[in-house]
Amino acid sequence: MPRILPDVLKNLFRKPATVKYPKQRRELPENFRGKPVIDKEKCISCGLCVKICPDNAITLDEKTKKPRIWMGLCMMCGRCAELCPRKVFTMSKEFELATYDKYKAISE
Amino acid sequence: MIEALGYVLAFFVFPGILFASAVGLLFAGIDRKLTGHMQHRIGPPIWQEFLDVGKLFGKEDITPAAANSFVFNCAPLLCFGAVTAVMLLLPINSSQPVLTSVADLIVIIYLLNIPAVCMMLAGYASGCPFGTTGSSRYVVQLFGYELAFITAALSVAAKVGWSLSLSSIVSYQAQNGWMVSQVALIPAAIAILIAAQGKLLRVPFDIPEAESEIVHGSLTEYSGPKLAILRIAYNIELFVVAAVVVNLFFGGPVPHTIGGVYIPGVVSFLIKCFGIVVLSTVIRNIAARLRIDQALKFFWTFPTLLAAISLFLVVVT
Amino acid sequence: MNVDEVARLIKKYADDVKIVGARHVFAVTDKERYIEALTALRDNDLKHLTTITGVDRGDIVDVIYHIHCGESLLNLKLSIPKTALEIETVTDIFPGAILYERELMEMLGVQVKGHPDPRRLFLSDDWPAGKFPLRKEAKK
Amino acid sequence: MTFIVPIGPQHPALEEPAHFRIEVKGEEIVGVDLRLGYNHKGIEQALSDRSYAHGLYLSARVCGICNSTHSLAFTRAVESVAGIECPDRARYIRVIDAELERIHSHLLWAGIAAHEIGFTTLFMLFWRDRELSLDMRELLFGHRIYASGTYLGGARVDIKEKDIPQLIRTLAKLEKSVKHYIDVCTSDRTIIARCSGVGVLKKKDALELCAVGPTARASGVDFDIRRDDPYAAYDEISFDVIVERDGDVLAKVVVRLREILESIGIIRQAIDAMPKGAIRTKFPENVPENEAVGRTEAPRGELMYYVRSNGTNKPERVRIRTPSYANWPSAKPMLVGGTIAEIPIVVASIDPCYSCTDRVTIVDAETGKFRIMTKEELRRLRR
Repeated sequence: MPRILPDVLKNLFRKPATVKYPKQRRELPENFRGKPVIDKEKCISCGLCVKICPDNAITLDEKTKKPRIWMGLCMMCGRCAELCPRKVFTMSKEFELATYDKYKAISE
Repeated sequence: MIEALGYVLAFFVFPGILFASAVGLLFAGIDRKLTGHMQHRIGPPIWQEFLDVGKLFGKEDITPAAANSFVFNCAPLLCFGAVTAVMLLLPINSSQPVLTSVADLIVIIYLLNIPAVCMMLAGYASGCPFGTTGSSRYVVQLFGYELAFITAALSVAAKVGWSLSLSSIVSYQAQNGWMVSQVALIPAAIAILIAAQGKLLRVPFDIPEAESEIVHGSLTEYSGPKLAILRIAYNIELFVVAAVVVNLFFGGPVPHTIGGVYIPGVVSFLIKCFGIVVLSTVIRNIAARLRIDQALKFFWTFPTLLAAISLFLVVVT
Repeated sequence: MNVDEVARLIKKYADDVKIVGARHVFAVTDKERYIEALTALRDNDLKHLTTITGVDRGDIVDVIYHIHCGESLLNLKLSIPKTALEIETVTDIFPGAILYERELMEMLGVQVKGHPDPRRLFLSDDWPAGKFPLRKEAKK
Repeated sequence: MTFIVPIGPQHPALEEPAHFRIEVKGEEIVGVDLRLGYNHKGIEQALSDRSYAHGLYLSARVCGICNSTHSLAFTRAVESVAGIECPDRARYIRVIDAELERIHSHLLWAGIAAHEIGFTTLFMLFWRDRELSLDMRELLFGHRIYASGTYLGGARVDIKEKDIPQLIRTLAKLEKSVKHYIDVCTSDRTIIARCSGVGVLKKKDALELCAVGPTARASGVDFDIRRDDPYAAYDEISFDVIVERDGDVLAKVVVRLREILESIGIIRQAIDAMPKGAIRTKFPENVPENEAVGRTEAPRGELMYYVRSNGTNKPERVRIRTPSYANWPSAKPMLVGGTIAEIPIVVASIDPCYSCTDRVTIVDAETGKFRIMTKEELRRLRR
């Protein structure tokens, strides 16, 4: 009698382990590293984030000198959020970043 | 004229294409949903098979350059035609099938082999190495389960006094209870269930379509409408093989009155077929896929022996 | 074998033996003595050659044999001038070195004499013959 | 008469591209030739262009599955080059990070092996339980796969007290189901029919060809870096090395599943014995001229980083030898003698990680003309 049989029959009556993803979502833990979000007021344009980003994904805007993140390059390592002296960057919970246009994938 | 119209109607609507494909696709959908829940996941909706087939019909029809196009295009149609033809020979709503002939059990067994032959032809004709490997494995497996299947069917025919017509088998069972209830035929019932698992290419024996080794076996090059026809043919075959097993062993379309409620023959027949499909789904979910040589060794030892025993018992007593 | 035994064993074949941390031994040997060193190691049934590293230092190429010895790791360094870049194969002593020597050959251009199967391993077939990616001049 | 059956580079059984030229006489395999390098990323050359801090993130991305051990090995090598000691609490966090990764990596492999032999239910159940360990990594370190718990000179994130009860509950659930799977795998007739006696690697071959990790331990080679060259906090944690004798695919399944139970035990000990205190020390910008080797026990075997520094903040040379690279020569004795039908399951039994193997340097070369893509071109292309 295969040992997996009771497993299989029990599963029939248990609530499935999967959720219907787009409709129901799992809640994410609080230090989850999603897309970095920038709070422009706090920024003092010191340019440290440009140097520490491993992927060179952060560039300063020409005019306003505020950081802008190329989401095509960002690997969400959370280094900018850690080392920014003014805590301008915070890692949000957003991870659905699919887009048609690579140049629109920018986190302002 | 009216009779001819009756036949055409019977072929296209009731036990024919429409009814068979609807029930077949529904059974396959329930089978996928059950497999999903058995694997502790939600699984697709029950009508998923209808959606899949519908989508495939919309796709572009491609014939690979290396393929031998005539055989490649005809194989699905032949397969589909053979399987629906079997529907007419099966007693569905009463012990009288649409087309009766003296030895329709033999005709059914042959018609059930045509889809297998078509799959082999399709594999060889598709010109892709996966196709040829899949077909050669299918030939080996065909010889494996066919022996058990025929011996089990013969043992039932022997029980009914060597009459090979299904209607006589069904009417015999109407009088003195299901074939399975007789001890001599229980090994044959087990044997035919295992052989059906092999015939339907379900997991312990789905070697010709092993997706981790040869993509989709002989159906690798098929896409679009041709694949849709093959999928419908496979689903009808699922229903037909279950129907044959029910007719041979589980009493066929016999109306019952349980608790005062009158259940017409067709409904009880469909419930019994559904039972067989569920049993095959359970077997599908508790076993790994065997190698082709192991499968052949298994087929020729275990189920064939059981069928031979019950044939011997029936002939002796 | 713990660190001190390995150091004592290798002293005969190598000079400048130093123990780093609790379990790593670094030793420098030269072209004549490294085959006997490796055979002596294998005779003390140290069979596991972790890998062979190639480092390009301008005019010298360092070939380092990392051998796992029970509780410690021996790194045997061998400096070869770029003018005469060939060494003996060690596949007869450590059969596991087949792939590492092929990589050494295609990445640094070190000729390994007597290698059973000197084909390319990682580089694509249309890679120009004379160019070695890990060489210093590849960077300029 | 033998003829060559080419398997790959694109093949349903291989997760990543590798090319096997299998010499076959009838159904039986006679010779095996291997062609790698389809997944080339040139990481070693790239590592010597990056500073140590950025190199850490790149070293984590060598392999898609075992990234904590890669960054741990790189950190261990760089810390011994720079002569830095990481605080005690960080050592325990590193152990938890590495063991959680071993659990999810082994369960991932077990699922793929079950899929190779056609047991879809077991495949789904394995991957359902893998989610438990992935949720724990997400809870503790912020990301399911790239947890990157290690940092040069300590740990990146501290394990909070309030997450510990949930971690212990999940470990208990995981332990119960893995014990059940060990019974299933050793008793189910169809699994035994497909796995026992298949792809046997004898102990002599394993020793000679320097096989590493579960592949070697399944053939009786008692070799585990966590005990032979202890790093992080493994010297203060008691665990035993799982060794099987008969070296076939079934032994490899059992070794990996029992190692998951060991890992659960290790994590429990690490949680209890974790001291309070700082989790990071300052890491100097420039590292003096030195060379060192950092080794860890990746889920697939012994992983080695050799780092040579030259006084600047960039390493002069980094050599990565990944476990799958060491296991490739032992694929030959396993395959020879078997039949074609066994190739997928035997190749999968080494648990090969091709992107680990192809990390050596190669820069874009036009045919005939040797041209190096400057960083500017690369950056413009990327944007």
